[in-house]
Amino acid sequence: MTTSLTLATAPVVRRWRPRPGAAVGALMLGTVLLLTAIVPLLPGFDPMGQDLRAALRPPFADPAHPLGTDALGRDLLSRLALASAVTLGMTVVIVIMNAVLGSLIGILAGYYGGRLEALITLVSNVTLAMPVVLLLIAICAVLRPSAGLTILVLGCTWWVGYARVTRNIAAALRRQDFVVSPLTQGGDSVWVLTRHIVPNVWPHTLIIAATDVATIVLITSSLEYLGLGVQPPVPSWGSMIFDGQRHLAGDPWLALLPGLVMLLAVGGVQFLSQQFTAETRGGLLRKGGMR
Amino acid sequence: MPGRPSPSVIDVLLFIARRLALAVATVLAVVTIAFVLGRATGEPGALLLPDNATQADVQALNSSLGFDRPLLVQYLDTLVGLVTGDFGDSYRLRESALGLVLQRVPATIELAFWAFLIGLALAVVAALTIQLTGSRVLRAIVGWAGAIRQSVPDFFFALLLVLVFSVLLGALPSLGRTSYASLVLPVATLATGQFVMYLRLLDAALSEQAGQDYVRTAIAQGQRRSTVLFTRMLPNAIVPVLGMAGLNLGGLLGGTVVVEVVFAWPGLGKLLTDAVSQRDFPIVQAGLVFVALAFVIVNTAVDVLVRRIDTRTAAA
Amino acid sequence: MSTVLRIENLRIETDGDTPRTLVDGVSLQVDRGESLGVVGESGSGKSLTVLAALGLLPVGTRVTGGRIVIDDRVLVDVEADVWAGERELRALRGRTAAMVFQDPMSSLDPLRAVGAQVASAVRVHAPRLSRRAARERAIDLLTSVGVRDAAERAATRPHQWSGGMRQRAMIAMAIAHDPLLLIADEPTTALDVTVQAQVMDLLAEVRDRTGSALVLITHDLGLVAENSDRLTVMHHGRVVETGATRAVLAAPAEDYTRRLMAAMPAEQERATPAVRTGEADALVAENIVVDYRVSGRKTPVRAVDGVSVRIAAGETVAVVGESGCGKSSLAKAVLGIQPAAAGTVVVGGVPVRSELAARTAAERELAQIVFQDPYSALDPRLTVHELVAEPLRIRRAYNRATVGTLLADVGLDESYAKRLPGQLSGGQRQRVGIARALALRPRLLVLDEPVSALDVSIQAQVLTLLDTLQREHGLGYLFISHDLGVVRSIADRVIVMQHGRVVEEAPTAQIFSDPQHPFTRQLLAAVPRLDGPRRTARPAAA
Amino acid sequence: ATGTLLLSGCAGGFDEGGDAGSGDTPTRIVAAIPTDPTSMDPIKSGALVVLSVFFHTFDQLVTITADGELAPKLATEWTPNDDLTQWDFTLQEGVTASNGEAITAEDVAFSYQTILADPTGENFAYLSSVASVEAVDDLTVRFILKSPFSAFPRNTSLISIVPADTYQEMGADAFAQAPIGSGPYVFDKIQTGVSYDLVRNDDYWGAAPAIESISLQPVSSDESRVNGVLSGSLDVAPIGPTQVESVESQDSAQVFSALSNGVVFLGVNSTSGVLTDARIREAIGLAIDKEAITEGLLSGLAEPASTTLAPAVEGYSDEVTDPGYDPDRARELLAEAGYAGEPIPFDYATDGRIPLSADVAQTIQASLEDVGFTVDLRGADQQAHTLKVRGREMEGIYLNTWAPSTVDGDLPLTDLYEPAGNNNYAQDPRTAELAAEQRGVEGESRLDVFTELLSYSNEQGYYVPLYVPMNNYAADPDLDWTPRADGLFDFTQTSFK
Ligand SMILES: Nc1ncnc2c1ncn2[C@@H]1O[C@H](COP(=O)(O)OP(=O)(O)OP(=O)(O)O)[C@@H](O)[C@H]1O
Ligand SMILES: Nc1ncnc2c1ncn2[C@@H]1O[C@H](COP(=O)(O)OP(=O)(O)OP(=O)(O)O)[C@@H](O)[C@H]1O
Ligand SMILES: [Mg+2]
Ligand SMILES: [Mg+2]
Repeated sequence: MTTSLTLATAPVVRRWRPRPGAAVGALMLGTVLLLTAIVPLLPGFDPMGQDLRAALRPPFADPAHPLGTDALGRDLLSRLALASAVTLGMTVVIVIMNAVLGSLIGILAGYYGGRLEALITLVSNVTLAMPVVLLLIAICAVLRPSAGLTILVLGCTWWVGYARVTRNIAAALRRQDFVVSPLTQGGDSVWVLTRHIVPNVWPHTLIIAATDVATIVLITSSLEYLGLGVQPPVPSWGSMIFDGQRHLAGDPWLALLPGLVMLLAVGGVQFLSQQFTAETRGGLLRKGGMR
Repeated sequence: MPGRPSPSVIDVLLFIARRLALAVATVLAVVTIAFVLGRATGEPGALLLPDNATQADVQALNSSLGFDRPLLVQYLDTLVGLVTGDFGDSYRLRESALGLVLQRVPATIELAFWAFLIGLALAVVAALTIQLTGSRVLRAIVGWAGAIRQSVPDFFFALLLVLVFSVLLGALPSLGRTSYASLVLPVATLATGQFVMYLRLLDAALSEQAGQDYVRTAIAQGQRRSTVLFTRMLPNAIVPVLGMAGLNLGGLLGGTVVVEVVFAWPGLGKLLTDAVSQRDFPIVQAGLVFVALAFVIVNTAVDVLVRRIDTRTAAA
Repeated sequence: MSTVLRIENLRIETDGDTPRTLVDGVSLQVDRGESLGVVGESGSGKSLTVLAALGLLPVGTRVTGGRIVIDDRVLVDVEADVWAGERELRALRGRTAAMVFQDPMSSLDPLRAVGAQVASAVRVHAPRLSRRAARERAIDLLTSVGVRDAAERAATRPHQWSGGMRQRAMIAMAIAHDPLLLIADEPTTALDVTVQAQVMDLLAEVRDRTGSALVLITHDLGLVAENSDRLTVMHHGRVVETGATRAVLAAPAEDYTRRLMAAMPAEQERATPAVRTGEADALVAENIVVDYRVSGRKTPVRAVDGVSVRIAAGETVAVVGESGCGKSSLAKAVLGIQPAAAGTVVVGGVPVRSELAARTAAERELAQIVFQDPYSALDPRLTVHELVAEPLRIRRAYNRATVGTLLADVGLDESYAKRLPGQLSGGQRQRVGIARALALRPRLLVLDEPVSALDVSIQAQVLTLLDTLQREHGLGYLFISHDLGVVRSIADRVIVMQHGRVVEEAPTAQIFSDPQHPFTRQLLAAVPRLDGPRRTARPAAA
Repeated sequence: ATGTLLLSGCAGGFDEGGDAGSGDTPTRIVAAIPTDPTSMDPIKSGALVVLSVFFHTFDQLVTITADGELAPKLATEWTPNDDLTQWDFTLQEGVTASNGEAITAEDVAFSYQTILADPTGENFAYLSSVASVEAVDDLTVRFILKSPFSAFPRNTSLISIVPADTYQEMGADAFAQAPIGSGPYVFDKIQTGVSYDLVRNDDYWGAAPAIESISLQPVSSDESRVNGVLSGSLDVAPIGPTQVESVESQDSAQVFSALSNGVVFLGVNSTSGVLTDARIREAIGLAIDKEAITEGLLSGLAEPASTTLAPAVEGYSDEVTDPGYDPDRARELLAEAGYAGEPIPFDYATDGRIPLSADVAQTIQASLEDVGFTVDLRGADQQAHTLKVRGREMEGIYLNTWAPSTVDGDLPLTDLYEPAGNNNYAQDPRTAELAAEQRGVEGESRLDVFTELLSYSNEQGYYVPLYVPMNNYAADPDLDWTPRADGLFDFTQTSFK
């Protein structure tokens, strides 16, 4: 992933209609969640235990290590499960932080407008103009790189997309009569914000968040490529792929397995989220025959 | 209802003034953040001297680089440098930092520009084809391919491209910026990512336009669907996409690091990340100012373009 | 005499495994030079029927039965399995049959100059015409539909055009190729009566020139009376009655038609006023000025320019005037939503500040508003119960029973309490809005076009309700409307506004019987009536 | 040069690079270097990677061969006085720089004097022993040292000689853009951070090398270097140990491996916390199975080390031993010392100098925890790690490496055992004394001092030597080349088959 922004225009919340894509998406994501949930309960679960003499076992060769072992002889299945938990956990935290922060900023900017909005525009411009990777490298140079730091930095710098979308919605809502009307009835801004703006904004936030999951997973793994993020010996998808890359020629599964798990999870979330954003395709511009 | 006057000279001047103020504020903020982070990361002397240099040598070097001055003086110095465009010499490379940054700029712009252009162009073609044919199969295929591409990190995707096209087929160079052929793989890595993103945005925007009444009006006049699509819907749909593209291209200019590392592409991203970790502050400052300026300029250009396409926003 | 459009036994269903029938067995016919009016309640299938004729059905619906013939070309014959292709339809659309759609705001491409859009409509069926010639033709067309300075205005974009002007542009496009058939789907609902009259005059004049047939869809019976030769009444996707317009309206044969007619506001003032003397005036607004700051302009736009209004308790004062004359702005100033730049507001005897934010909660409760648009006035996520409860909750006076009573007051029983606004009809939403406004027992109720979105039968229900409530609670009403028939039947006094100023103010009876100001007269003259003058194209039978 | 570069860059222009792919034996070599070189001014620049350029384009007084031996280069012979404080170097006759300027003792003296004049220069530290330099006559240079130093000539192998008049005329900045030296190659084109292109100097005074042109290109990623060689974009590139096997199995490349001049070791801060207890320090050494690391993790591409000097380095002695791997003994020692699980910080650099450093660190962590240590693993990037080491901020143990480019034990020992040494956390006066003593003696007696010092260090557990890594390279299968112990490139003896 590049660190460039992936922003979506405000998607339209649509009624859930089961589509094949949704089923596939749920299946893909479900597989990964199941892996995360079940494997730690299995008897052989040991993501940290090293055995250099049993290093680089291929998958299915050794019943003790169903998916083989890595360069330090650690059980790959266990590590995959732990990595999934770690990465997904981090991602979810980061996404939630950004979604909350971004929506809050966007809502306030959209609702109040004026000076506040100008300030927020400046802050988001600076955030966008300051490459996250650089920021993280600089901060890691001072503090030690850790999952927490990555969460903190990414969690505070990836909100611009949310802010922009929610700002537009909030600005549009502000002019809606149903937002004005509680004011005429004696309610204050807090009332309007909490009862009308936030509840009408958050479904949109949710949809961006769903697409953002993919982006954040990719960014955190890219950061791990640069040595920033979850620290060994705790695995993550990014670091597993990165470590596995070195063995791509001889032991390709080391990179491909975490790659596959990541594909399942990220692709699954994407398919699922597409279900929300899928349009009534074609609209008025459909094939023009009578039939 | 009286027609709104088209933007007056005052409007345009105001717009320019506001933009300039925003640009200056952005650059200033970025430089300040960079300065603070820079001083927090520590003094570079120890990184510049060989292992057997003593602490005294390191101290001497640090003070000759000006680190013994009060922070405020150093900061003001940075600001003066910003105004005069003189960011000083790189500590490591002992050349003008700005010169080094500018040396790398073409490579980065080239990469970002092609990736952006090809990604966007392909997305436009694909989105238009989907709309025109109304083919669900096509949309599904493109959607799946996009989801899969987006599930693979750039560094891994780049590596797979290298393995297939350079190592296996020997068709394309795997690294460096030596010939037009060497552009292909890095651009392909970035452009595919861009493509997926723009396709999503465009497809959503076009689908939304397709539901607009003016489309029905045009069809009811007997216009060809393709005409309606190209001349009516596309300009309408591209406006929001352009806004996103501006943000994105700005980001792309500072953020192609991973690809630059994999392809040993002599771009700004690698120079900057190296400079940050090596505490080569003059390069960091010069580079960040460039990135921030590029971001502001690109986005201003996009805004102007959008205002030209959509005069409704001009008055707002 | 040749038939231009013939629809026989048309059936339209939704796609999908369990198709719903939307239009069933509809037959109608228009001859050359003739004008056919189509009326019926909202959702009865009027639009779908005519859209089907040009192959423009929205996604998710399709023709499943019947025949459509335009100018002797069979476009659809389900039994014979004849389906016109895209190419054939394209040749027909805009040349043989053209449409004017309801909403002139969204029916034009927002990004292209209006002239260019007209020119491209010209060039569709005259590809050999040079661009320049097409442009000139476009300007001619715009001039011919009454756009002044067409050459200059052609270069501007739709947002710089007023609604009436846009509708003219739509008509200019529709008549670019002198079509045999013009279909106008509610061409004037968004326009005020004077503009509506202009548009209808224009359509008549065009038909006079080209001899085309017209299908006019509307819910305004006066409008069809003045503008159609024959009338088709639709109900629940079926045609219930067809015949010569005057004959049908004079002696409706079907029950539904009769009900429609009965719901039309009576052309007389209300019998007994509900004004209560001795109570504080509901509203005393003096010299209200409302300014809007517009970027790029030094001086603000003055929407309301020194208007004074007095409303006694239990009195209804109507504000009428053309679109954009400042009616809503006045209402917002009274409420404080758009603070007045000058002037004083006293509500129920209490002087209040001009900004809403500066008013105390108690002051805010004195005046309530029912918004113009029932669709944006209700939070789509809240149930009816919650919506009505909200003002009470704000005041910490929530009580289940109170909400129930309020709903009952506006004629909504318990079964509606759990519904969301999306599950209500327009009239029901409007009633929820009224219940909300009444919850705080205000002295003044501002009603901004409360019935313009409703069809006549529902409109009648709402008006009756308002009358009842006024008599019970002694409310003062500030009633904004452009429907003079409604105004006549409900208002005690009428204020006529033009360009932000009051041009005439008088008791209702006097306004209607003896209008003083020329503008008032112009307004009154433009109101379509069942017995109004016939606007004919060439006499059809001749 | 910058101006034209920019122009061509903006126009999207490229230089057609690439290998001579025709049937003849190629005479151009493209080599990857792992990091960006610094300035091309040899007076100012002293970072190791730049030496790969300077060895080709400049002359040094002496040179160190691929196997670590001292050999004449610009100097034909050198002699110390009795107490090793004065060294006279005799220069080769008739040497000229590529612009025709004669290289004499004056130029040598100028080069050294310029370096000595700037204590903030990168090269200054290599000459910390020098008091003064002078040209005795045209072909003789005399170095006066501050104290006796037997291995001094090796240090001169790092200092490149510039033509004094040219350097002064051009000024340092301009010289860095278009450097002129007397080496077997001359600069063709410098693109900072992108490529450093050299062509053969046909007027070179010495034996003409076979390779006509050399391009050194920084490529920071391991994978990219391997793929560069496999795909033909590169002719030779350093690679990581895990890649060796897969490259070996390919026809399109060959592997060169050579034991390096460096040792990877654990630094121990013996002055803080539980590590002040020598028993606990000893337990650390006993807990680590070096064999497992070298054979398992590093695929045999390293040798277990028992001292902080690599075998290739002058001063190495196989008499120095370490206690070996004995986890049980380690546990006993911990129990004896009453270690109660106090966490020991363990710092390492996630990238950079030590290949697979993260894996190595994790293995060590596992081994230590296996015997009962509590280890707090802390990664940082190489630069932050270096700053911490040099700032004496390491609190527990840390992973580090020392590879003397002089291939002599003096440099590392100064750093590891003398008071000013960056890695010297113990500040033991005895080690400082011994480290100074070896400078004043030569030959066998010098070796004895080394042995004593290193054995003492092992006993005290100041450092835990881990292993001597190999330098591994992927290369064009036709390349005839010998890798150097110090990991630098020297293609003067190289050719294609
Ligand atoms: N795309 C669609 N899919 C499914 N049902 C539709 C669609 N469009 C319209 N309908 C339904 O078809 C019926 C007829 O709609 P139509 O638009 O013809 O009504 P109408 O008579 O024109 O009403 P109005 O006066 O409100 O415009 C309505 O019940 C409507 O809900
Ligand atoms: N927010 C605003 N900013 C600038 N001008 C405005 C704004 N709102 C209204 N106006 C202008 O003020 C004038 C009066 O508008 P207002 O909405 O009061 O008209 P109205 O009489 O309610 O019209 P309608 O019948 O169309 O609702 C119009 O010219 C309008 O363009
Ligand atoms: Mg309709
Ligand atoms: Mg209004």
